Amino acid sequence: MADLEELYREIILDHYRSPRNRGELASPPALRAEGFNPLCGDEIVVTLDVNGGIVDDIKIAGQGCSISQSSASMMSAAVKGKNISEVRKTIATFKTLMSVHEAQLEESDTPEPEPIDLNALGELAALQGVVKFPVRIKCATLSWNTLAQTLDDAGV
Amino acid sequence: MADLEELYREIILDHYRSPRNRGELASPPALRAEGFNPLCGDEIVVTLDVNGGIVDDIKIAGQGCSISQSSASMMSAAVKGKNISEVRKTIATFKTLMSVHEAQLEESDTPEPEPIDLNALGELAALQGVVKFPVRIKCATLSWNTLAQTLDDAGV
Amino acid sequence: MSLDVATLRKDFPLLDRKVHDRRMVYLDSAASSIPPQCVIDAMSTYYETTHANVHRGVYATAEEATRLYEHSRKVVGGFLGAPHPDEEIVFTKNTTESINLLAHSWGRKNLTAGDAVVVSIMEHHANIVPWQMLAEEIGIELRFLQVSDEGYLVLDDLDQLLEGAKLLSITAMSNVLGTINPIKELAQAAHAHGALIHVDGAQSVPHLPTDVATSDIDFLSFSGHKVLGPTGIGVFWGRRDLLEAMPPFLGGGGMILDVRTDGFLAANPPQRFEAGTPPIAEAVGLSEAIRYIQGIGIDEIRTHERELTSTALKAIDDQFGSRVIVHGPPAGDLRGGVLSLTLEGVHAHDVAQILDSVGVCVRPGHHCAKPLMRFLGVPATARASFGLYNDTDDIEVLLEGLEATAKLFA
Amino acid sequence: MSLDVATLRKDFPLLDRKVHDRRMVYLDSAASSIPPQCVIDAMSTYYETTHANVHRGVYATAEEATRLYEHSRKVVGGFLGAPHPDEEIVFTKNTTESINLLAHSWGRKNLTAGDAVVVSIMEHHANIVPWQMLAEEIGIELRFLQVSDEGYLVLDDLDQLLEGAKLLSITAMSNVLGTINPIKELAQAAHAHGALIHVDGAQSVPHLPTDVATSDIDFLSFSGHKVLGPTGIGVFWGRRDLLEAMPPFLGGGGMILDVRTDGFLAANPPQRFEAGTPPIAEAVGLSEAIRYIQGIGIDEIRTHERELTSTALKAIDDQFGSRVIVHGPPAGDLRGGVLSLTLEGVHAHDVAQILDSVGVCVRPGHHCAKPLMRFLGVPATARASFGLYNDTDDIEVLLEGLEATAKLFA
Ligand SMILES: Cc1ncc(COP(=O)(O)O)c(C=O)c1O
Ligand SMILES: Cc1ncc(COP(=O)(O)O)c(C=O)c1O
Repeated sequence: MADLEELYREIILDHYRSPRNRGELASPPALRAEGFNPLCGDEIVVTLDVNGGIVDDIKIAGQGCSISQSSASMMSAAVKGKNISEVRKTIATFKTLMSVHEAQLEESDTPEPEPIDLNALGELAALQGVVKFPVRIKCATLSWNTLAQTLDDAGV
Repeated sequence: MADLEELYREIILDHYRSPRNRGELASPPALRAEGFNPLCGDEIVVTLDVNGGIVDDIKIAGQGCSISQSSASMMSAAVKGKNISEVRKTIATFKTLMSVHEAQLEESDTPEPEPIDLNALGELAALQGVVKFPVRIKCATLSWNTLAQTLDDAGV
Repeated sequence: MSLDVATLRKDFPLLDRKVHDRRMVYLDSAASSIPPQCVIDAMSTYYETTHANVHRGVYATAEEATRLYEHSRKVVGGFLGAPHPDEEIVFTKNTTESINLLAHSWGRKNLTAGDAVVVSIMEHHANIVPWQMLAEEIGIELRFLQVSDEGYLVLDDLDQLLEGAKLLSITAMSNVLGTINPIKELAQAAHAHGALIHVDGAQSVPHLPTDVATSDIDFLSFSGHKVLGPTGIGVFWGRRDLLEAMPPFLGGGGMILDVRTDGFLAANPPQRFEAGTPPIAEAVGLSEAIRYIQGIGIDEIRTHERELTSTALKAIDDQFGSRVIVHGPPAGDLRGGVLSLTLEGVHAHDVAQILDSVGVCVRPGHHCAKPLMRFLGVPATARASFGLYNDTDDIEVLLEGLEATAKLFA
Repeated sequence: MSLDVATLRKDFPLLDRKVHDRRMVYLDSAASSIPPQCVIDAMSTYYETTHANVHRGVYATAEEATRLYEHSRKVVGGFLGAPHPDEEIVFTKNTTESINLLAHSWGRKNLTAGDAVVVSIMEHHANIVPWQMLAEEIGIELRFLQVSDEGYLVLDDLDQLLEGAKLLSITAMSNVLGTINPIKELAQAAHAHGALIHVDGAQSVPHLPTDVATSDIDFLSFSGHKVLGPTGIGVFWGRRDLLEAMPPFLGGGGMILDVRTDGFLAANPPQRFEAGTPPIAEAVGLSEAIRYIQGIGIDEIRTHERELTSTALKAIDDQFGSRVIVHGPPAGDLRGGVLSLTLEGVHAHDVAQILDSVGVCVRPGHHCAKPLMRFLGVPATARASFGLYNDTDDIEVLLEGLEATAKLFA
């Protein structure tokens, strides 16, 4: 049960119960992308306003489990007001957090990745319990992949 | 090895080495049918002259293993000169001889078939060793099925 | 309970397993069943004492392997009430391949643009996608029977949908709702409209008596791994005259009479539909599984699972009331042991995760039935499903887990 | 001999078997191999401790089963030298299904009437019939490479046959002649003509080193049951970019991203090609088999079987001279351990029957290669084929049996 408590930390449940930045921005002008987890049917819609290289506003819509929803909510809080390169960096850090353990679980020979600065992740660090539940990693990364997609599509 | 000697009785090898009634009759007028064992590639061609309800002549062509070849040879000897109803009866008796044991081998619940008069089969009785080798039963019956086919096709 | 589950459980080694220091409570038989030791041993013994490729071999083990493999047709055919097992039982790799076989072989031969095939919105993707592929390829029309709010097939427009249809392909039991469909009546209706009927028996064959002859159906498919048997094998049954008229599906060794450089001649059924080395050990395992089920009795299994289902439905309702929705019909004759749950305010994934922490195995998701999920208006459900090895103590742990879930998310 | 066969044999329980009071001498590995105990145990253990349906499950055993299944792709991919195992290794039911997958999916998408596919007359039916079915259906042209009297592919007209061809589909090793074909050169020639190359690896993968990357091929198929693994599983490998461009083959659960009543969206490879519950236990068994082979070393196996083949060819020639014909090339680099025998005046069926009586398992028949049999001018051969567990004592018993056969039919 220890693991389960790590998965469902209070802060995660809080974001699930009271998701931040919920909704959709008018698009256009907002950038928009949809993410989809075919295995469990989770769907996420990320819309964001980028002005002068800064994420002025971001909203999250869609449906999913507590992990995918809270991850999306935390993500929205983490990137709002940041500039694109900071956002990209946060995405990369978060994905490393999730993939480290994926690699370890498979006992693969891939070299140890760079250590992550958990402090830099702030609240997001609460999601590290997810990596003990490999099936749920896709839940946690869905919104992040969708955000990355949005940026890629827009070429920013 | 006892079983093997039952399979390869001297008389069977004799028919294999010196097949009786080998060849093909001109058809028409002769009745003709081809038989085919897809599992081992055996092929048999049966041609026969039927006059006034009597099998006046019969010839066997094709290729196959010792069992299929000797069975065909013995069959030709057994039916030559007989009338159709005797031929039909011999076919039925021979097929019973082969199928009895097929049923027994599968321990099925089918009722015991009529006992066969082995004496009535003459030389053919030598083939009863085949039934201990279920895979070879199809070899032994190939020519008989082909003969039955010929009669059926001709409606005699 | 009508079965002595405590004794039966000793036959299932996997049920001894502990997860997270708890007894494993397996409630996912609708996804795959647990094989009894005798099935596992039958396959091991086969590999240890007999294995050889079937057909064509004359040596002792090849002959034995062939006999075991062919005998499996009789065992399976006997279980289904098939009139001619030797010619009618086709071994495939799973239900999905069986339905694809039907769509490719029978479908391409008998269907042309505009012909209709009727399915229902409660079908598993295995009984939807192959027909959609045919729709794309040759332009058949795919029609859907609807589902009522209680989870029953809506039969009001059955005659209308069957008008001019060539095939009704329908599940005998829903893998999401547990609904048991009236196959005999559906067969009658299909035949009355000159259509054939294929039954997806993936969920019904393991849990309900099947008799293809008295229910007067034309084709049936099911999977070994849901009927206490191994993975890697499925069954396709077809009426002999229909199979005889069907062209081959996959091409290769074993399904031919002759091959020349300019063409081939197909063998008779069932070989015609079994290209390549078949699932031999799996057929041995499957027939052992069926013998095991027959030893207990499919009627007894149905009675047991029916009782369990009633007990579970009542207990969930008593304890959770409107906080838990169980989709599908009420307990009774028309409901199998499949409970798709929605817990208020909690996603199915989270339900399943927390149930796992108390050892309970349920499956969250769309259960390969997305059209039905859209109709139900939920993205996913947490599905608990019973097998003959389940008992009321399993239901208790399920309830404990649901309570813990509700509390965590309160 | 380069392998310590006496020790290795202890790993293969079936080799302990007596038939007709004699030690069983298994010389039919070209039809199916014998699985070592570790493979049998891996599957039993899987069923006893882990079994659950893969994907979608969040509970402990479902997650473990999924991980085992997906990990098998890495093991298989590693063995083949596949650059992207997770995306390129598709599990099928056997080689035959793999080739049918290629014909249906790649074939229907990329071939139209008049397009040519090149095979050879030494192909197994599995690599002929699927193309003949396409020829019937969409009018492709099937061209055949010929075979020389020594059993080699005739390459003189290769360029001519490849002219305008879209695919060369060829066995890496003949299951009748033992001929090892020059895959790398064939791949070069195919690519030079803008054609792709599919390799039937059913006989080569178990006995010769395979490296799809360095031999620069596009597709490869093989079967679990010939590579010390279980029945019920095959492998289809394709280059990632090619797989990504291929439409689905069978439709159903697991191969979709979404299903609506009006259509479906296919998943990415390899899932796109794996409809329905896959052969999970079989994948566990197959990866264990591959690990076992890697433990011994495929190069060592090849060396051992090469030596055995030389020894056998020489011994047969010494003892029987012209009374026995062994079809195919002489011992050496271009010959695998498959000996198709014709004994003067004796049908292959009889040879195999009498060999059985001394415990020797060989296969009589056309070996699913009728076009080749027609070329050889024989209705059937008796085929003895080696595996890593064979040794010179097996050859001695083979010779004893052949002598007995010759005597009986003298
Ligand atoms: C060269 C070759 N290709 C294809 C096959 C077919 O393999 P399977 O029967 O496992 O599909 C075989 C074996 O029978 C073979 O030897
Ligand atoms: C009703 C129904 N049909 C078809 C299938 C597909 O079975 P398989 O995955 O064994 O092909 C399933 C199970 O997943 C099912 O429940």
